[in-house]
Amino acid sequence: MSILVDANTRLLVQGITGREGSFHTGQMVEYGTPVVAGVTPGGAGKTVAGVPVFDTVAEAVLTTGANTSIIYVPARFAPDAIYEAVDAGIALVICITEGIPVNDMVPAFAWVRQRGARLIGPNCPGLITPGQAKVGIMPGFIHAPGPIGLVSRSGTLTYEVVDSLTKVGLGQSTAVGIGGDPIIGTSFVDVLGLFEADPATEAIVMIGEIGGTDEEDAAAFIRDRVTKPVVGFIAGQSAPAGKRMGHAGAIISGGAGTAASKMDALTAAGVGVARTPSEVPALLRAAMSA
Amino acid sequence: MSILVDANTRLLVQGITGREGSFHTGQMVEYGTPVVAGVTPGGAGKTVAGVPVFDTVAEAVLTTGANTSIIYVPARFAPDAIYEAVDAGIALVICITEGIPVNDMVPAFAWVRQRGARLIGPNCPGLITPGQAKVGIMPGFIHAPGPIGLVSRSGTLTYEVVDSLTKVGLGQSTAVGIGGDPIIGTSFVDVLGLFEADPATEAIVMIGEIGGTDEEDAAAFIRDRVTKPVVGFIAGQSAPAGKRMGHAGAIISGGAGTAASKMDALTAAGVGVARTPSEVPALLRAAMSA
Amino acid sequence: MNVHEYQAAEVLARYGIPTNEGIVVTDPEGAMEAARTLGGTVAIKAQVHSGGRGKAGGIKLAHSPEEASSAAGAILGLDIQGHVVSKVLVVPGVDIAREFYLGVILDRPNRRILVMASAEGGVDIEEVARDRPERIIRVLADPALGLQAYQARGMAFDLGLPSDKVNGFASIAAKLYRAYVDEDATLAEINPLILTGAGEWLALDSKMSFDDNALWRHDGIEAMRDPAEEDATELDARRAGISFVKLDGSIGCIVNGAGLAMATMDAVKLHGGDPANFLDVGGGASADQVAKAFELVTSDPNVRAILINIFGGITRGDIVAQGITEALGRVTVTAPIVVRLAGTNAEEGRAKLAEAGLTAVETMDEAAIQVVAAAGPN
Amino acid sequence: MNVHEYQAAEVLARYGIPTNEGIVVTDPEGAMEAARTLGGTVAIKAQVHSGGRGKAGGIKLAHSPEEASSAAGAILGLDIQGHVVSKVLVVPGVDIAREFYLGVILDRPNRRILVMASAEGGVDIEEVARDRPERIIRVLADPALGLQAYQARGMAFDLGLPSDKVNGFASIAAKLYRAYVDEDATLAEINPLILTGAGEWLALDSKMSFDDNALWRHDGIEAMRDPAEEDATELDARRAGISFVKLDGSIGCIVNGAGLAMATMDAVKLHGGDPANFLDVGGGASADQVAKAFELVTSDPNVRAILINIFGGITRGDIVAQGITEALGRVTVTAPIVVRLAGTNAEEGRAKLAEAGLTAVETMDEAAIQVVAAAGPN
Repeated sequence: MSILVDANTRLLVQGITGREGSFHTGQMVEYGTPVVAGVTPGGAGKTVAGVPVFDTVAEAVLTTGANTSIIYVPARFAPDAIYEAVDAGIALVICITEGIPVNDMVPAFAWVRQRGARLIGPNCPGLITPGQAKVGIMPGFIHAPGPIGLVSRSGTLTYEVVDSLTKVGLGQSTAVGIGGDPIIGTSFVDVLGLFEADPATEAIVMIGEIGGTDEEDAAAFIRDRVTKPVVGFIAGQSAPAGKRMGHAGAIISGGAGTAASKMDALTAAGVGVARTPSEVPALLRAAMSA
Repeated sequence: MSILVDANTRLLVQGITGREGSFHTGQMVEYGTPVVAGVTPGGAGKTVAGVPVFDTVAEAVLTTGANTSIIYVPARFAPDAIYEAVDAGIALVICITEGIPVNDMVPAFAWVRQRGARLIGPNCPGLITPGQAKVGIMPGFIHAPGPIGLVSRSGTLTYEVVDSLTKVGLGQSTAVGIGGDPIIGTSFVDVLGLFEADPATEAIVMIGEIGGTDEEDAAAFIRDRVTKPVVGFIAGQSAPAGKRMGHAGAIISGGAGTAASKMDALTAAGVGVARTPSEVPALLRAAMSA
Repeated sequence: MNVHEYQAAEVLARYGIPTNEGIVVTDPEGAMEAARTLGGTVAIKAQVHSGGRGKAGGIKLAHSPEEASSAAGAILGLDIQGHVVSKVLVVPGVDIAREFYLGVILDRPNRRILVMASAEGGVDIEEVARDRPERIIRVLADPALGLQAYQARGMAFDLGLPSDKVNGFASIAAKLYRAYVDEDATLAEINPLILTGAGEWLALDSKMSFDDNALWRHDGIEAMRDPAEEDATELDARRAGISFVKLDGSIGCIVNGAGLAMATMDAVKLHGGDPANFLDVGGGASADQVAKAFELVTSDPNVRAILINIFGGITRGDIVAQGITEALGRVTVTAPIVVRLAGTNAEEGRAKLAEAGLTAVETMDEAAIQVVAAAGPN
Repeated sequence: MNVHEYQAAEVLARYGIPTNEGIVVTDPEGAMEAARTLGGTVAIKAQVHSGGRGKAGGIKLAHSPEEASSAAGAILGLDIQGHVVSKVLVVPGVDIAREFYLGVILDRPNRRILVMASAEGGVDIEEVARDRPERIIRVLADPALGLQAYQARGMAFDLGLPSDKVNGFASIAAKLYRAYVDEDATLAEINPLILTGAGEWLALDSKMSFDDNALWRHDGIEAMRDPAEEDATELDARRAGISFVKLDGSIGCIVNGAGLAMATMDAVKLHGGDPANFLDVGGGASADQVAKAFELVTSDPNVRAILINIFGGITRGDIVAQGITEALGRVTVTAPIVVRLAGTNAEEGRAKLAEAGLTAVETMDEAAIQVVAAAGPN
């Protein structure tokens, strides 16, 4: 078992003929992900890494039964790609694209939710169920199947943690990168709920960062609703206020969104909080054997 | 029994201090309708026909427990009044106002439906459950309690039919004027479904007119889902194409929306179709004793 | 409210849609001058608020300024479905490679705005809709978010357009939708939308109608109103708050309420007469309104008898009767009048009318039968 | 992207919000001239991208042109939270009866746009939010339909405004929301929004920030950029696709990925050092990017040691190592460098770096400890 993606995923790649789209399609196919279709308007008839390309998502879904979509199209066109995917009946949309204006995501988020679909991202590395489906841009080989559910707002920092877990023999059920933008489709709370319900997940790692209050919300959710052990790490403990740390969402503003506030909330919720990523495996072992 | 409004209605009047609003509030109160509040921005503290006035719907609902609203505000401000009512938790909104731009009603209709509320109108006379609640501008005294459910796109034509029914001893469970605009919140089909489910309604009269295809949809619904006897009348049998007959929605365009098409559809669905309003009571008696 | 083709094209051009810009003239000399200015072959197109211009001879090609003049001469003054041509549009001839239909309209059953396209452009779209509905591509816009880019693109693919024409079409569809919404149109249509031999998109014939209820927020639309195209009597009625539509029969109708007015016409017809008009006098039926209604009805020389049908609701029948008698004191009406008065205080009202020498009856059918008799055989 | 107060006011004025129009000057003479033009009492306000102008002495009243000149002289050149004042805004003095706060911002937890108002205007709204949250009225706009009129009106009533001031306030709230959305702002704030003694609404101090990701669709916003207010190094980095934020410490950091970059800074701090910067070199970590990163980091004279932390993912560690050595061939770096390389082909990469004489380690903590040692005690 796992969450969100697995061997039954039938993946569609939007923007498949672009530089990012075509490269990562190759990587995903190579990993063994069931990539069934790609979409690039005007690209019908082509193939990318053996994957057939269609003009529209509707056509791709009709022809291939795609049920999940990953979006690599440029920021200006990405919201339209989200609408197109959901309108064609795709239930899970992963948006890798970085740099989408926040005001475009406000109606898009509400619309996707209203339609009962799920969006992951934007500005995220995607997600992976090791050995079954890599739906994103993460290096597949650092992952291994196992009992740890991982959820993170970050990219390479996640790889760092995953790598350290795999090296000590703690494989992952699913690792989800929820993205670093101010508005993201799926929050920590959403993913924590899925991991809690997933029999294959025995313990959870959440990797947060400064900005917003999603980690505080997650802490409350963990306290009330999560029975499995959770270990957390918050990046940006040394970040100053008012400065955006790379991610559009990673900014301490109005005194809210500090690492200290998030670490305190998590600690209060019984989460083992690591000071550096290297502390995560040991805390996890301790929590799991407790 | 009855549908939509009854003695448990707690009515709020939006635009209560206006000419129409204040006059009809008086009429509704006199009829015995439970009018509990009125709203006019800036009117808080006043009373109209003994009904207290509030600045906002939210405040009125909070203070008086209003559950139904009737809107008499001018066309420019009516859509906002609809949003305000639904957002304050009002489940049934009756919009009397005529002349609302269609493009304002497109998002308003979708929004109300999405919120799970019901809109009746706009450009309608309202509805009445005789002896319990008159929520509209119809003359109350022509109605009498009884077993006939009546639904109509028209105003005075409805009174004409109601009057003829009452005179022969056929009282009404509820009489609903759904309105004459191209976009209305509640259609024939909606009301037919409610009458079918209402134990107090034994037979149904529907009064349509030219324009649109709501009567054809109603015919299909009656055929498939209505077991009670139905009698229909369609106004505009002699109307030419391309000319708007008073109501914004009463226009035959593109060959669609003719009275003949509607009458044929109703007849095919087993509905007794009257050629003039005066034929309605006899057809109804016949249908009820069949 | 309807506007002329050239006005619709001007609106669409403001939204960035490529239109075939021409010159509007009112006489053959103007057409000659315009053809000279434009050069080459031109089309001369009648500007009337009516369809069927082509079949009626309202559109002609001219290969020289002289031909343009004579073509304009032939078109100006034509009666096209009751509309007399007083203006023609002179536009450059165009090399048409393919013709499409593109339109935006309200979809009443779905309560959403519908965008329609067809590869069968340049023909009557209602005919295509009836006979070959599969040839029309339909897309509903989201009520709050509007037409999405992928929807417009999807239409282009469904039309079978080559890849390099997809974005051009999608852009025009998006702009047409935008124009429809922003200008409160009830119809925005390009037929045909063409691809020229050079592969350029061009709106060759544009049509727009606007929501009367939204004109208050569009000064620019109201300014396009052509009084010559409006029925003066209907306009006059509208100003007085009366809905009036002229018809061909001999029995004038004055009724309170639109639905009842239609039903009254139907009853007249059912009993062998022909209504001369639809007239909804509005709620109150005051002396002023009734007097105005008499004026409107009697201005039609075909009217041989008048039926007044009032259902007294909130307004009492005796008050209405008084209004009618007062109105008759102000307006001279020679045609016989039958009044049907029902509802609140109807009996008192009928008595009052009888005193004033008017035929006052209780039921609509009775009134219809009497007024048909009064009008005499057709 | 931030803009000055006077620029924010210009934007809001375009949306129909009444603002206190003034004159921007860069020297005392200009201020004197402006005061003369405006007449009467004026306020001289420092134009810097920074809060706390009042407390820092950046806002002064002047009752004569001479006073205006000396006030401007005192303000120009001030350092307010690291921003040196080079422009002042001279505005007419205003008779303030009541002060309000009105702001529009993204509500992240709700993923909607939030409109906030308070009868406690003119003070730090974050302080009000913390200490007296009940004094702030909050309304979420519908994601697709926007702020509705009844919502804006409701805020006015909740502020306790008299009836005759409700529509004025609601109209300003609607316009501020419109400006926020249409200009892709991340903040639109009027503080204070005042009622004058004469009962007129006036935006006395306006503040706007804009979404960097949406600047491409707003030429007008980009044109307001004040290079003097931007950190030249950060700007330079952004152009190269590098996220760079200057800090106060002595250890330069070069990392791939924003989250990892923050975690690296945290590790440096944990092990007793002080990061000199946040730097996300981006995905590829090519020789060009790394060379640029070296330039950025070494331009800071405080930097005494450099930590490169790369997690090789799709990009292989040996390729990254090659990029680093290549970059060092192009840029002269005198500070000691510690490289931490992990992930794909990290071992090969570390070997390559060791060959080039660089300290290459396997774990982040190890790297942090070594670089802190290399930088020496503070």
